[in-house]
Amino acid sequence: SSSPSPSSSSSASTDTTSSSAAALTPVKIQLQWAVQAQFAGYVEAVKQGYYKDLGLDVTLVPAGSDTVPQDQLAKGLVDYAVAWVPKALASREAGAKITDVAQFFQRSGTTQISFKDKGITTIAGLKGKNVGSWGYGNEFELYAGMTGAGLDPATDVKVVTQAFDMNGFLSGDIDAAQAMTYNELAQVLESTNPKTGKLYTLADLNVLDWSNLGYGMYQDALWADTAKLAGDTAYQDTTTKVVEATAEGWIYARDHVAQTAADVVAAGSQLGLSHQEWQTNEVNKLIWPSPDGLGVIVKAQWDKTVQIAKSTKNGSGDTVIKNTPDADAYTNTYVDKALADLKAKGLDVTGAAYQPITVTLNAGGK
Amino acid sequence: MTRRVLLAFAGVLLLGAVWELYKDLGPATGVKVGELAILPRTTDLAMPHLWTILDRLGQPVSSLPGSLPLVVAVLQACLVTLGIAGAGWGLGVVFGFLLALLMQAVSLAERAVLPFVILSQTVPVIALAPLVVGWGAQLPAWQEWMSVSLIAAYLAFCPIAVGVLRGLKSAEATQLELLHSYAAGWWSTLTRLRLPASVAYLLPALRLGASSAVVGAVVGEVSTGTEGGIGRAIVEYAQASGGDPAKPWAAILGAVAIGLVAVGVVALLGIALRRFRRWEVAA
Amino acid sequence: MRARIASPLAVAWPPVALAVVAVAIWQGVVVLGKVPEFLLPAPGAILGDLLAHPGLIGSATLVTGLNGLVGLVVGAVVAVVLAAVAAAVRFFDRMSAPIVAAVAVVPIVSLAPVCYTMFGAASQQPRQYIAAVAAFAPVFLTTLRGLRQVRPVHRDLMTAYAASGWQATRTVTLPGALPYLFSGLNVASSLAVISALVTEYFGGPRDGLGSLITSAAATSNYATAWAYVFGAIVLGLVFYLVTLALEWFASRRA
Amino acid sequence: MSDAVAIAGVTRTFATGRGPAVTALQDVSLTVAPGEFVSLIGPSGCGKSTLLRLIADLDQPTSGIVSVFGKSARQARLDQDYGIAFQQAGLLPWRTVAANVELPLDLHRVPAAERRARVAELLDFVGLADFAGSYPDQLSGGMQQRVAIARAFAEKPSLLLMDEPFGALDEMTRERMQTELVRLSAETGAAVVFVTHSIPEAVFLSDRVVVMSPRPGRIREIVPIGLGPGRERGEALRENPAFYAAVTAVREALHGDGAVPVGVENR
Amino acid sequence: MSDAVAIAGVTRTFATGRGPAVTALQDVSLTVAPGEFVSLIGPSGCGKSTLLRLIADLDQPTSGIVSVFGKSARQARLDQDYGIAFQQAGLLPWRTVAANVELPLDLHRVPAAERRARVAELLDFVGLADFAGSYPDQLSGGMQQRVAIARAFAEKPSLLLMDEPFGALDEMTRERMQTELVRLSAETGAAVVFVTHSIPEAVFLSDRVVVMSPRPGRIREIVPIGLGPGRERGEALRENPAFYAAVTAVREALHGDGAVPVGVENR
Ligand SMILES: Nc1ncnc2c1ncn2[C@@H]1O[C@H](COP(=O)(O)OP(=O)(O)OP(=O)(O)O)[C@@H](O)[C@H]1O
Ligand SMILES: Nc1ncnc2c1ncn2[C@@H]1O[C@H](COP(=O)(O)OP(=O)(O)OP(=O)(O)O)[C@@H](O)[C@H]1O
Ligand SMILES: [Mg+2]
Ligand SMILES: [Mg+2]
Repeated sequence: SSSPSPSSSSSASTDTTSSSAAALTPVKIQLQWAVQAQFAGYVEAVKQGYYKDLGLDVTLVPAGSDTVPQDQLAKGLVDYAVAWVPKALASREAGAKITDVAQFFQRSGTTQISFKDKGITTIAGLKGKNVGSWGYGNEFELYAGMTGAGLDPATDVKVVTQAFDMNGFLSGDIDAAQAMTYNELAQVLESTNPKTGKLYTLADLNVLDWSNLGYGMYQDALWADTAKLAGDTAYQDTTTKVVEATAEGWIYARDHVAQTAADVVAAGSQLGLSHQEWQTNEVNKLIWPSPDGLGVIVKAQWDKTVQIAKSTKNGSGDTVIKNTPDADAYTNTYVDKALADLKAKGLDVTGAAYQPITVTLNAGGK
Repeated sequence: MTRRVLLAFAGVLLLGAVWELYKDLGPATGVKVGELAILPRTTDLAMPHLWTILDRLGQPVSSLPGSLPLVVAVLQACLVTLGIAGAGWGLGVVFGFLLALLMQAVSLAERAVLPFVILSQTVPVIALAPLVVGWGAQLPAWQEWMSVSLIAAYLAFCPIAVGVLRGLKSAEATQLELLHSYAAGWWSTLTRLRLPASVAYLLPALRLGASSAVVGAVVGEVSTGTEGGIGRAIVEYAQASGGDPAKPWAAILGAVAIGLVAVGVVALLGIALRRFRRWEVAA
Repeated sequence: MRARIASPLAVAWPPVALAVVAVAIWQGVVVLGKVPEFLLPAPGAILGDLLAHPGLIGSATLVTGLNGLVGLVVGAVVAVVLAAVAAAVRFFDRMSAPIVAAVAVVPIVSLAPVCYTMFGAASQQPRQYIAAVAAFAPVFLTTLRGLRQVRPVHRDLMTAYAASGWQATRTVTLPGALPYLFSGLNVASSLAVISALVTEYFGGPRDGLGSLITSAAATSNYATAWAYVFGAIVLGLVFYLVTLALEWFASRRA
Repeated sequence: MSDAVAIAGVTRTFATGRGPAVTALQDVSLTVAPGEFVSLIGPSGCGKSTLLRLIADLDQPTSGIVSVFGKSARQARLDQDYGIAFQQAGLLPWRTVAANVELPLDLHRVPAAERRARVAELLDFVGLADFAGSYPDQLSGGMQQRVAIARAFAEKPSLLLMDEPFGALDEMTRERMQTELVRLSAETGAAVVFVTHSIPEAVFLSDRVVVMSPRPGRIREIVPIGLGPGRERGEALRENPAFYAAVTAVREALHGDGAVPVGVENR
Repeated sequence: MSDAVAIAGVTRTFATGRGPAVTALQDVSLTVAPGEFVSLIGPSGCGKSTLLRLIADLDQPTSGIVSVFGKSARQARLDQDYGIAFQQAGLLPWRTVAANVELPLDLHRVPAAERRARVAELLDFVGLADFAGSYPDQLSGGMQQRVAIARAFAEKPSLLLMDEPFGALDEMTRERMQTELVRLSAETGAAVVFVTHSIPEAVFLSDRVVVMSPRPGRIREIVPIGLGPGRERGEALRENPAFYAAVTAVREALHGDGAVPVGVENR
């Protein structure tokens, strides 16, 4: 991509001379959406020069609404892609040969939120309500949760599509809206309650948190090209470096929340500073602590994700995936090597002592 | 001419007055007849005050120090999208014209292809964007914006092909016979008769093509994630709409502005082709 | 003026033949080239999906189709009426010009979210309104152009009869503008369908083609996605045939 | 009773974009009494059609006044005081022959039954009863012109404006239509302003023939004919010496003092 | 040398959707020698325009053969062996008068300078030199018709097909054009097939007058005129007793045995 997007111009090569740039390995990483704190580890790895230090010239490729990151990877348009595990597994079944090489997000950030006056405190409380959902394959936890609670998603609730905004929820058309803790929840909390003239607060909301309710699935992971991992030693080497530098970026984000938010905004996010600060903090909560080590794929969690994906029906009435993924679906080889290097540098890769901060949101996220 | 501009201006003002009046007097929940929502809600979320939007345009885009006023950011994005849409329109015009010519020349082609020209527009961009982006990337020197232009061209060519075909077929039987009696060939008949006679159809076709190209560029940007244009801004601003309801309207105004510029260019073309519109009732 | 009345078979075979050839080539490329599904699904796979979920695809097609139809009818009727007024009343034409121009160019992706906020995110109505807005522009523009192409001798005739604006419109201007109107309707029919469909991405009940395409595509389930797209194409075809039939009917009666 | 048509000092110039303006009519004055039959004759481009259009309020004079039955031309048009047949047939191609003839009745809300009867009568009159269901493009040029004539008669107007209506007709049909026209105008008391290029036609039909000269269009001479009341005019008249005398008078007025070379009216 | 036009046993019927087919021409045979001037005359709707269109290959006979200069009508059209003027002027509204006249020259790649000269000459001939830059809608009906006539002459064709070209012209212009037409056709040796409703016009112009009868259109009689070679025909001829005799002969042929009532040709 040579479009003058902020993310590409923030690649490591911009401040190096052309001769030394030639020595760097160009790498394209496909994000799932526009640059935002959800991808703070990648942004900081660029900003702090972690990629460059390892000889990589990384370009972060933003996504559009119809971009399927794992397909971009499988088609060879990019070298790595960030994608939710269940969606990527479905793409694997459709023939995309990709492998999860680092599972940075250990917990799901998806919730179903409702205003207190709707009285939706349990999953069963969704019965008969207008339930918001984005589609785009982000709805599997909701469907799994409803099915688990004995509701038929097709008949017991009215599923309503949500857009990029939360206006349907704020206007009362959607009783329970899908919300990522790090994004849409903040969008609501940045909005003014017309009754009070002040911003909404968490006290106004009931939150069904799929992780806590036992339906959480693995989300943001870093995916690599399976075939190249098998035979291309240079690619294997690069993979380790990408994982290592990105992990270091995530560690930076954990320890410098305010600075990370500012860096993300500077990297071109259109959402405001307080919003990105909130997002950084919430994303940290999904990552830290990582008792098995940052980015390590934990088999129990993986298997649970696979099991939910195999039993949850998608919009067409088929299950998300039909078969258990093969052994190539994930590997800890690269993350293990990367963590070893990071530990050798004396970095804390488990975050056992991690404590989230408290972020105050401004109107409109400014 | 000045009267014309003044009236147009008055029309816009009137619309603004209706907006504010309704916002003031209309019920917050909108006007419903049974289940049918006839008139919109009047909440600040649904219908911000016009002056809120105007005021917002002057404020910086984001809280980042040194960020541009919203209106400047929107205008910059407009320029980017206008360029992309312009390229798409050009491509759509060329392709639409060629297709129309083929359909006019070979009646079998018309019968076989025309339905698909129309049907092509019912294939959503979401199904095509991955193909366009994927195949485009195989080409050397392919740039991201070209994918978006291609999508814009895809939306633009249909009304152009349909309109031009109708126009080419609109020449009168007596005039066609005259050219026939001169043993004029296909090309001569085209340039001397069919094209001049088609102008009345051509202009709305080009105009529809222009607005379709703008829509296509915006949709393409949203779909493929191309940054810098107004399409991306629409998505980004919408995310802030809960707390900043005026912001998405800025992007909408921007999109409309691009469309108006595009249509304006076609209108200039219409003035240049005045000679071929002698039958037109002055309006 | 009067179209030759061709038999349905004669009308149908060329496009059908073209479709068959195109689909055969598509299938051949996918099978022989061993193209994986996430790149391009084979027509066979799409057909398989269609056969696997006929009910789901059928009902989604109906929902989207109904929205498109309501939009097309509302949009076209409003467009024809306003075009008639604009052609007759210069004052109205001038005042409405910038607004009509704006409506004609505003992209649905920008309007749809706003429309859901204004009219309710859990109902079908915003989809119908957006489809109407999309159908409005081509019908309005082409009809207005057609209304302005009155032959001078016909205009004189109406003046001589002291025909009212509406009478002149009904007897001379509208019939003369019919070919223009139909060229607009042709374009509007597919625009109404696609707009109703795309608007589903931004809100409303999860029951139409658009809502379902997104999930399928996001999980690389392109055969399913294209099965829904096929539903959209069928809708477009039905709409197209209806406008053709209308045109045929109108020009036969005319 | 006021004049059917009163034209006073009328001038009409056309701006032509580039070049000098064309003066189609200059200072033309003319009155037509109720029930009177007046023909306009003159070289091509002398302003006959323009004058007729001014009376019909399809065009407005640059200066001067046109009044019809004592009202403004505009008011007369709104009151539907005249019927008109143009130089071009001007049929609506999407209407059948019958529907084209029916048009003015339709517009003025004549009841359907009455409409049908009148259309049948009119089509009989122009000899096109067999073609009621045909479309204009299925007719010959002369047949189209006859449809337009029938249409002009549809409402039995008290003033008829006709611009070369018989130009495309063969001699027999033409003579028959002439006889019918004279009879009809006499019976209904309608005044007629009739544009023609045929001197015998003008003489046969008219009470007075207005001879015009071109660029700028002016009235050169008005020739009174006086061949007796319309209802008595018949085929025999065409053989009458008085008829020949009148033809000669008009021809001389038209060709003027002989100083105007043939065909040079356009220079 | 082969005939300019040879029509053998030509029939043309039109299907009309509903109702019976209309037989516009039935079993018509006619030859026109090179340089010969033939007029077609007959009641409105008898098939004159249809016959002309068949010669011009703008329409094809249902049965029978049309050949032009020994070739098929189609080949003759492709070889541009004829010039044509239609019953309606058929000008292109977006072209100026000059550009309309220039059209055939333009299409056949005549060099620009030659084109300009020829157009000027032709506009002079029809008396419209002053209107070269005007658009058709700025002309009177007769002026439009004259533009179409000039256009038909543009390429000095060896066969001229003319459908009531002088119908909208005033008498003087008409007579002048007639004289010019006879002179031109005699000078260039062009054959002419000329449709008209005017018996004197047909007689003045023609070597032979073809009288047709309607529905189905047939040739009723062919009247040879024999008023001498074209180049010698002048205004004086119109006063000649031979002229009157020929007029009477055609009139009688046209009105037939007298059994056909006036105006009933359409039933
Ligand atoms: N396209 C057509 N469809 C049906 N009928 C037609 C068509 N063209 C001509 N006719 C019929 O053929 C007959 C002859 O028509 P044509 O135009 O040749 O007459 P004409 O002799 O030129 O008459 P006029 O002197 O009025 O111009 C008429 O009865 C007409 O209705
Ligand atoms: N709209 C117009 N614009 C410019 N000039 C015009 C217009 N209408 C008429 N004229 C000019 O006015 C003059 C008179 O035209 P008009 O049509 O009245 O002639 P006419 O007497 O009816 O001739 P004809 O016998 O050929 O029909 C002509 O020179 C013509 O060029
Ligand atoms: Mg005239
Ligand atoms: Mg004819």
